[in-house]
Amino acid sequence: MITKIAIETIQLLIVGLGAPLLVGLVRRVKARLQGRRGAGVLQPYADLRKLLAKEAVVSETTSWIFRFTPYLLVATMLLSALLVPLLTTRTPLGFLGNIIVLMYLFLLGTFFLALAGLDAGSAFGGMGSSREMAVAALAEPTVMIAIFAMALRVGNTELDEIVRRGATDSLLLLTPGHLLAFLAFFIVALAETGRLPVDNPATHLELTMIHEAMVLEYSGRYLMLIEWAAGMKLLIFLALLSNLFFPWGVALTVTPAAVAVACVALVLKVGALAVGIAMLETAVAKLRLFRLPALLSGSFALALLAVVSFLFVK
Amino acid sequence: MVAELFPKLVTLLSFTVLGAAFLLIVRRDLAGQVRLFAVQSLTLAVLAAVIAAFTRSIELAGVAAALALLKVVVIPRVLTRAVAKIGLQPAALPYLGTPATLVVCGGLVTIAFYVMAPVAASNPLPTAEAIPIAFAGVLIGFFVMINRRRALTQILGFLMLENSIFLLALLATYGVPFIVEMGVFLDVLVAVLIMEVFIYRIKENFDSIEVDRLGRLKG
Amino acid sequence: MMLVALLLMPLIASALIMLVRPRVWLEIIHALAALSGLAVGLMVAARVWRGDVPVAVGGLLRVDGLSALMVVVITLLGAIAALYGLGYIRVEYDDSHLPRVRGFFALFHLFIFTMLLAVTTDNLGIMWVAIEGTTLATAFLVNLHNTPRSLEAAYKYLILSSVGIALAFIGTVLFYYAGVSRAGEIAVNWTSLRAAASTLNPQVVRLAFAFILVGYGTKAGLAPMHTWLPDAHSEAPAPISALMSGVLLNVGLYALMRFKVVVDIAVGAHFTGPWLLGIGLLSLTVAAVFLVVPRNYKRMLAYSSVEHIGVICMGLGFGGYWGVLGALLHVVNHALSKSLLFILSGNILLKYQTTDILRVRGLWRASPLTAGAFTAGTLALLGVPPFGLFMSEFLIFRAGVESGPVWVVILGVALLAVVFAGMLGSVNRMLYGTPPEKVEHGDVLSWSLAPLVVNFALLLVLGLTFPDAVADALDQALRVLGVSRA
Amino acid sequence: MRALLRKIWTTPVVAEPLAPADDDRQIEAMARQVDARAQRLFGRSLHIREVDAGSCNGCELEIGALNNPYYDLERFGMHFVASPRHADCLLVTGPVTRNMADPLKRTYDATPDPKIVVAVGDCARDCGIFAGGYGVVGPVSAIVPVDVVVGGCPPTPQLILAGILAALDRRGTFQRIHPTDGPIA
Amino acid sequence: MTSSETLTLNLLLLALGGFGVGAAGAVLAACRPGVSRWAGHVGALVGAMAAFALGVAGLAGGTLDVAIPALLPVGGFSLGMDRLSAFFVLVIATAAIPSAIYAIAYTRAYEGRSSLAGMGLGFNAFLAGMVLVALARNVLTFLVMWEAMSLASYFLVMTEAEHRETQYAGWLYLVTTHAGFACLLIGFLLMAQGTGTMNLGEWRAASAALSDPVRHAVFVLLALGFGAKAGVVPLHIWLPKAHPAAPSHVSALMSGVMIKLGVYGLIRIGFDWLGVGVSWWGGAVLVVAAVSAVLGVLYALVEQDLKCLLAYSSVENIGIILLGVGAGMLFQSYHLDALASLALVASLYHTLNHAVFKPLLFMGAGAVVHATGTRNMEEMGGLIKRMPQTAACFLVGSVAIAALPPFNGFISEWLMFQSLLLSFQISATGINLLFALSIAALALTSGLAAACFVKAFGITFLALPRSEQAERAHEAPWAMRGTMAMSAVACLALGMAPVGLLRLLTVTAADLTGTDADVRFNWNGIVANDAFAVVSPLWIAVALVSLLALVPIVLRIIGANGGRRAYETWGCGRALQTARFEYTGTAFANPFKRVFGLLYRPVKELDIQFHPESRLFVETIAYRNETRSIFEEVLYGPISRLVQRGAQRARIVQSGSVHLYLLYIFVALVVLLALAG
Repeated sequence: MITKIAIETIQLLIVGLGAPLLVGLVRRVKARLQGRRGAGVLQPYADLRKLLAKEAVVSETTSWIFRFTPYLLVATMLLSALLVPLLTTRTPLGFLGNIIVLMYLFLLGTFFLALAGLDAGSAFGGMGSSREMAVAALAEPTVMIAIFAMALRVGNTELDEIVRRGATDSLLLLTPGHLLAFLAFFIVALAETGRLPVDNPATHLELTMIHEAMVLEYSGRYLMLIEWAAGMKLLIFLALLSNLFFPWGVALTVTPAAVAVACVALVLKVGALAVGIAMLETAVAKLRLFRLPALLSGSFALALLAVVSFLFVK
Repeated sequence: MVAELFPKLVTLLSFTVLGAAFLLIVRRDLAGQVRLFAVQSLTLAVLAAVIAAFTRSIELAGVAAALALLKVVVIPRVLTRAVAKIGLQPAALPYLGTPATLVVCGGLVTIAFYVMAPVAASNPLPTAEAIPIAFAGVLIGFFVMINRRRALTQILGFLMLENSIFLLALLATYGVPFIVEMGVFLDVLVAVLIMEVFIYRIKENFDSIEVDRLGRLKG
Repeated sequence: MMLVALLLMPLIASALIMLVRPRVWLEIIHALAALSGLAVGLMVAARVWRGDVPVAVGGLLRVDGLSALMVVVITLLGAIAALYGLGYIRVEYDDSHLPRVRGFFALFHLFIFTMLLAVTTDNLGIMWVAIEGTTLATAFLVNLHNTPRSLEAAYKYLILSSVGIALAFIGTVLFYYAGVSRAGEIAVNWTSLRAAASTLNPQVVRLAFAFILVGYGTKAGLAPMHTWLPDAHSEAPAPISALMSGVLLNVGLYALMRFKVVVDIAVGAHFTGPWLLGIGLLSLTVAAVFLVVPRNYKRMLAYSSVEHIGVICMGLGFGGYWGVLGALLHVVNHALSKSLLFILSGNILLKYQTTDILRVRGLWRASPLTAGAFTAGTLALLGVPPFGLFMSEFLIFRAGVESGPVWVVILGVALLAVVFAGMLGSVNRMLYGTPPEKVEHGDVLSWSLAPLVVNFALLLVLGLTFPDAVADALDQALRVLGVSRA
Repeated sequence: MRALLRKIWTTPVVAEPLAPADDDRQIEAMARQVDARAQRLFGRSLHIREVDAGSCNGCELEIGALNNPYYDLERFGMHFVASPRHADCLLVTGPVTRNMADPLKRTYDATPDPKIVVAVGDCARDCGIFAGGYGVVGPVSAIVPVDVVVGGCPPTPQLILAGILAALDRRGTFQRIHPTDGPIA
Repeated sequence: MTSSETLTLNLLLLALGGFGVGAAGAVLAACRPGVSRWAGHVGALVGAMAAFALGVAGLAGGTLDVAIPALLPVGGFSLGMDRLSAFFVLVIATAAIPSAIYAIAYTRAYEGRSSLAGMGLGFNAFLAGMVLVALARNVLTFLVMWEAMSLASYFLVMTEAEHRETQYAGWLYLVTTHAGFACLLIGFLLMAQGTGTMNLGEWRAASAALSDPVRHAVFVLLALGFGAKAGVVPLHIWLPKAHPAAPSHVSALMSGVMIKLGVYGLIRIGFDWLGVGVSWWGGAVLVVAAVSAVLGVLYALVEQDLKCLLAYSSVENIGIILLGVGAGMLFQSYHLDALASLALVASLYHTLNHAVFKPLLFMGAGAVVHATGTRNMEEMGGLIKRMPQTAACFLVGSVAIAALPPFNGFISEWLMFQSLLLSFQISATGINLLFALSIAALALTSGLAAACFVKAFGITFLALPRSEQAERAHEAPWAMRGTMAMSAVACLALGMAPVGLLRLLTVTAADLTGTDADVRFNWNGIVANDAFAVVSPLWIAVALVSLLALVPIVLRIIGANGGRRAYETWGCGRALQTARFEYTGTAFANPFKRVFGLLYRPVKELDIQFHPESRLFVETIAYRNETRSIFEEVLYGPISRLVQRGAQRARIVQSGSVHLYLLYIFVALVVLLALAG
C-alpha cells in the first residue's frame, strides 16, 4: 500500500513539478538554437509563482465556467498523471482506465477550455475555441487508429500492459508498424499540446493563435493554472510517447532501485523528446490553419499504415 | 333450297349493313348521315325478320318490328329534328382524311376477321359466317367515333356500333332473349334522347357541336 | 317479395317525387325512401346471410352472398348520401329552382334503382341493361349545375361509358353464345352459365372476357378506360360523386367478378389473373401519376378511386382466399371512405366555392369539423391503420406475396407510397395555413355530416377486428366467387 | 531542416554574455540589477505589454530590438505578451492621441495588479514634437499613472531596459530617465 | 399464469390505462385547456411510470403473453416480452417520464394557440404506440402500432402547422416513415411467407427455412424500413426537419426514443428474426452507421437552429448505436459471439444513455426557445446568467453527449471503442480494415461532437446576449427545471455507476447471441476481454472531484493571491464591447466548413452596398454562408424533380379530347383481343 502511494506521489510530483521544467527546457533549447541565451530552464517556475501572487482580472461577461475551467484542467491533468505508467508497469491507479480514458480526460479539459474561450465574448476567444476544437476533432481519429495499431501489436489497450509488452520485446524498433504509429502519435501530440507547426505557443498575433487565443482573458492564478496544466499536458504526452514506444528503463517490478532507474530513464527520454520538439519548432514554420487537415490526415495515414502493417505481419 | 339461300341472304344483308357503315365515313352532311343510319337499321330489321321467318321465332319477329320502329322511324326523326335545330354548321374535317380512313377501315375489317374467326368456326349456326362482318361494323362504328369531330356524328357512330352489336348477336345466337333485347332498346332510346339534349346544351354553351371544344377538363 | 320491394321502392319514390309539389314532401319522400331502402336492403342481406338465396320474378332476380354484400353497400351509402344530399341541395338551390331539385331527387332514386337491379338480377343481359341504365340516370346528375364544365364531363361520361358498355354487351353476347348451345336460352342467366361453365368453348370465353374486361372495366374506371372518371366524379354534385365513386364503380367491378367466376372455371384462373394484375397495376400507375401533384381536390379523390379500383383488381388477380377476401373487403372499405371524402369535399366546395387545391387554405381554422373528418378520411384512404383499408391492402399484398410475382407487390406498394406522398401533401396544403378572407369561420352542414359517423365506425371496425358476422358474410360472397378458406 | 540545423550549429551565440565587455558594461550592470529587482517584485518574471498610443513607431523599432539575440530580453525572465491580462508592465509609446486615450486607459484597467507603467520616448513623456497637435490629448501620464518615463527619440534599447529597471525599483514614485542621466547606480 | 406474468400483465394494463385515461381526459376536457393539459400529461406520466416498472420487471426476467385473437385479424393482437423488448420499454419510459412532467409546464404556452386536447391525445397515443411496438409479437400488431406511433407523432409535429416549414417537415416525415413502412410491410410479408408464420416470436426458429434470396431481400427491406425510422444517412432527411418542428417535449421523445425503435428493429433482424446473418449484412450496417455518425455530427456542427442541431446529433448518435449493432452482426457471422454480445451491450447502453441526455437537451432547448422565442442560436447568448439552472442542466447534457467522463455517454462510447478495437480477433484483413475505419469514424465523431456541443452550449448560453429577446430571457418554470435536473442527475448516475445496469444488459445481449458478453464487472469497474481494457467510472469521478477540491486548497495554502477584479472583456481597448463582437455560431463552424467543404459545399454570398458617393464608404455588408445538403441536392432533389416532371409530362394523357379517350379504349380492346386470340 505504501509503495503504491509512494509511486503515485512520485508520479504526481514528476508531472506537477516537472512540467514547468520541461517547458523551460524546450524554451531554453529553442533560444539556444536561435542564437540567444534565453531564460533559464527554471524560468517557468518564476512565471508561475509570479502569476500566483497577482490579482485576477476577470471579464464581467464571463460566468462560472470561466473560473471553473482552470481548476478542471489541472484536475484532469493530475488525474492523468495518476493513471499513466510513468515509472512502472504496475501503476497503482492504472485500473482507473485505459488509454482511451486518458484521451477522453484530455478532451474533457479541451471541451471546457473551449467553453471558457467563448465565455468572455471576445472575438479572439471564440476564434481560439473554434480552432482548438477543430484541431482536437481532427486529431482524434489518428489517436484512436494509433491505439488500434498498438492493440493489434500487443492485444491490449491497457497502458501498463502496452508498456510491459513493449519492454519485453527486443525487436520493437525494427517493427515498421511500431515506428509508423510512433510518428502518427507524435504528430498528434504536437497538435494536442499546441506546438509548431500546428500552433505557435510564442505568438503575439491574435489572428494566428489557437491555444493562446482562448486564454487571452485569463490572468493571475487562473492563468497560472492554465499554463501549468498546459505544461503537464506536454509532459504527459511526451512521457506517453517515450514509454509506449520506447519503454526502456521502465520498472517491471516495483523496487526502489528499479523506480530510481525508471526516473532517470524517463527524464532522459522526455528530455530527448523535448530537445527534438525544440529543434523541430526552430526548423519549421507554423502551418496555415487550413493546411492543418493535410498534416493531420497525413498522420492519420501513417497510423492506418501502421494498422495495415500489423495486419500483414500477423 | 331455303337452307341454302338463307346463309347467302344473311351474308348479303350483313354486307349491306357494313356497307352503310363504310358510307358513313364518306358522307359529310349530317342529314345524309342520319338517312344512312336509317337505311342501315332497315336492312338490319329485314335481316332480323328473315331470320325470324327462318327460325319461326315470334319473339324475334317482334324484335324486328321493334327495331324497325325504333331505329328506322323514331331515332332518325329525333336526329333529323336535332340536325334541323342545330342548323347549318361548317363541316369540320375529321382527323384522318377519307382515303386514310378507308385504309384504316380495311385494316379493321382484317382484324375483325382475324379475331372472330374462332367464334365463327365454332358456331354451328348457318349465320355464323357473317359474324366477322358484324364485328367489323362494330370496329368501324368505333372508329367513326374516334375520327369524327362533331357530336352528332359521334352519336351516329355509336348507333352504328350498336347496330353492329345487334347484328352480331343476331348472327351468333339468333338474338338475345326478348326481355333483354327490349331493355337494350329502351336504353338506346333513352341514350339517344339524352344525347340529343346534350347536343342542344353543347350548342348553347359552346356555339358549336364540335367535340374538340370540350377540352377544359384536363389532367 | 322483399326483393321486389327493394327494387320497387326507389322506383316508386322516383315516380312520387315527380308528382308531388311542395319541396318538404319531396324531401320527406327522398329521406324515407333512402332509409327504408337501407332497412329492406339489410333485411334481404340478413336473409342471405342466414343461408337463404332469395329468388323472385321467375328467377330474374336472385340474391346470393356477393349480391347481398353489394346490396348492403348500395343501400347504406345510398342512405348516407341521400341524407347529406338533403342538406346539400338545400344550400345549393332555393325554391326557385324546384324543377332541378325535383330532377335531382328523382334521378337519385332512379340511380339507386339501376344499381340495385344490376346487382340483384341473375340475368346477365338485364344486368347489362341496368348498368347502362346507371350511366343514363347519372348523366343528367353530373350535369345538374349545367355549367360548361359539367356539360363537358357529362357528355364524355355518356359517350365513353356507352361505348364501353356496348363492348361489354358483345362480351355478354359471346358468353350467351358460348353457353346457349349447352344450357339453352337460360344461358343468359349467370347461375346456368356458371353451371355449364366447364363445358364452354375456352377460346370464345377468352375473347368474350376481353370484351367484358374492357367494357365493364370502363364502367369500373380501370385504366386506360378511366378517362371519363375524373371528369364526371369531379363535376357531379357531392352526394352523387360519393355514390358514383363509392358505389357505382363497384357495380362495374361486380359485373366483372361475376364473369371472372365463369372464365376461371372455363379457362382456369391462370388466365384472368395476369390480366387483372396488369390492368390493376396500370390503373395504379396512372392514378399515381395524377396524384403526384393534384390540383383539384375532387379530381384527386376521383383518381384515388382509379387507384383503389386498381388495387382491388390486383387482389382479384392475385387470387386465392386472401386475395379475393382482401379485394372484397377493399370494395367495402373503399366505398365507405371514398363516399365519406366526397361528401366532405362537398362541404369544402360550399365553403370555398372552388375545387382548386391551391385556393383552399386553412381548413382546420375555417371549419374544424370538416377538416378533422377530412384528415381522418384521407388517412384512411391512404391505407393507414387503424382503418379498414390498411387491413384489406395488407390482405391483398399478403396474397400477392403468397401467389403472385413479388415484383408486382413491390411495385404496387411503391406506387401506393407515391400516392401517399402526393395526396398527403395536397391535403396538408388545404388543411393548414390561413383561410382566405372571404371565407367565414364555422362548419357548413355540420348536422348533415352526422351519418358519416357510420362510415368511420365501420372503417374502424373493419380495420381493427374481423367480426364473425362480417366473416360469414364475406365467406358467402367468396363462395360465390369460387374461393373458400383452404 | 538539416541545413538549418547545421547553420544553427555553426553560428555562435551572439547574445552578449554577462561577462564584462567594454561598451556594454552598462547593459550588463543593468541586467544584473533588473535581475535582482525583478526577482523581488515579480519573482524574476516580468511580462510586458507594449501599447502604441500614437507613436511614430521609432520607439517600437527600439523595443523590438530588445527581443533580438543581441539584447535577448528573455534571459532576464522578461517577455512580451499578447494580452494586458497576462502583463505586469505596460510599455507605452507615443503621444496619446485622441483615439488612443480611451484604449490606453482600458488597457491599464485590464492589467491585473500589481503592475507598472513605463512611458517610452519623448512623445510619451511630453508629446515631443507633436505637442499641441489637435489630435493629441497629452503625455501618457495624463491618462494613466506612469511609474517611469524613458526619454529619447527614440530611446535606445539600453535605456528602455534601464527604464523598466527603474520602474521595478520605484514602483509608485514618478521618475524620469534621460539619456543624459547616466547609468543608474 | 404465473405470478410474475400477473405482475407484468397488470403493469401493462396500468400503463395502457394511464395512457388511455390521459388521452380520454385530455379530449373530454377539451374546452378547459388548463385541465386538459394536466389530465393528458399526468395520465401519460402514470402510464410511463408503469411502463418503467414493466421494463424493469422484464429485464429482471419477467415475461408477458397477451393475445386477443378478435382484435386485428390474421394472427390477432399479440404481445409478448423478452428482455430486449423490456429494455426498449424501459428506454421509452425513461424518456417519457421527464417529458411528461416537462410537458405539463411547457404546453401552457400553447393554450389558446393549439388544441391541447389534440396534443394530449397525440402524446398518449404516441407513447402507447411506442410501448406496444416494442412488445408486439405479431406482424399485424407490429405494423399497426408502428403506424399508430408514426401518425401520433406526425400530428404532434404538426402542432405548429401555421408555419410553412412545419407543414413541409410534417409531410416529409410522414412520407418517409410511410415509405419505410411500405418496406417493412413487404419484408414482413416475405418473411411470413417464407417461415409460414406471422408470429414474430417464432421467426428465429423458422428462419432456417428461408431461401437465400428471400433472406437477403427480407434483410434489405426491413433494414430500409427500420433505417428510415432510425434516421440513418441517407434516409435521415426528414429527421432534422421534423424533430425541431415539434414541441420540445415531443422532440425529446422523437429524438430520444422513437428513432430507437428503428434500432430495435435492426437489432431484431440482425440478431433475432433472421438468425445469424451473412457477413455483408453486418458490414453494410457498420458502413451506414459510420457514415451516419460522421455526417450527422458534421451537419449538426454547422446548424444554427438549436433544435435542428440536436436533431442532427440524433442522426450521429443513431450512427454510434448502429456501429455496435453492425459490429455485433459481423462478430456473430465470424462466430465471435462473446464479442457480439459486448458490441450489443455497448449499443444498448448508448441507446439508453441517448434516451436520457437527448431529451434533457431538447428540454433545455425548449426552455431556451420558450424564454427567447427563437430557435436561432445567433440570437441567443448570455443565457447562463439569466437561466443558470437550465444552463447547468444543458451543460451536463452537452458534456454527456460529447461522451466525456464522468458522464454516461462516455461509458457507452468507451464500451463501443473496446468492442471495435477487439475486432482484431477476426482474421480477415478486409474486415479488420473496415473496423479500423469505423474506429476512426467513431473517433472523429466524438471529437466533432465535442466541438458541436461546445458550440451549442457556448453560443447559446455564454457571453453576451445577441438579441433583445435573449436579454429579456427568464428562467423556466420549476416543473421544467425539475425534470431537467432529474435527467441531469440520471446522466451522472448512469455515468458513475453503470455496472448494475450493464449486468442486466449483458443478460439481454446473451439472450440474443447465446453467449455472455466478453466483459467482466467488479463492483465499480468494467473489464473488457480479460483485462484488454479497464475503466472504473466511479473512481474516476471520485478522483476528479477530489483533485478539483484539492487544487484550490493547495493554492490557498501556498498563499496565492485570491483577489479578483471584474472588468470588461479585453477587446484591444475598444470603446464598445457589444454582442456584435462575439464569435458567432457560423464563425465557430467555419473551420469545419472549410475542412469538410466537399461535404458541405458551402455557398458564400458577400453583398456589399457602397455609399453612392464613394466606394470607400460601405453602407451595408451582407454575408451569407450556407451549407447545402448533398443528399437533398444529389439524391432526393433529382428524384423528386424527375417524378414531378415525369408526372407533369404524363398528365397529357388526360388531354381532354374525347377522341383520344375513345382511342384508348379502342387500343385496349385490340390489345386484349390480340392477347386472348
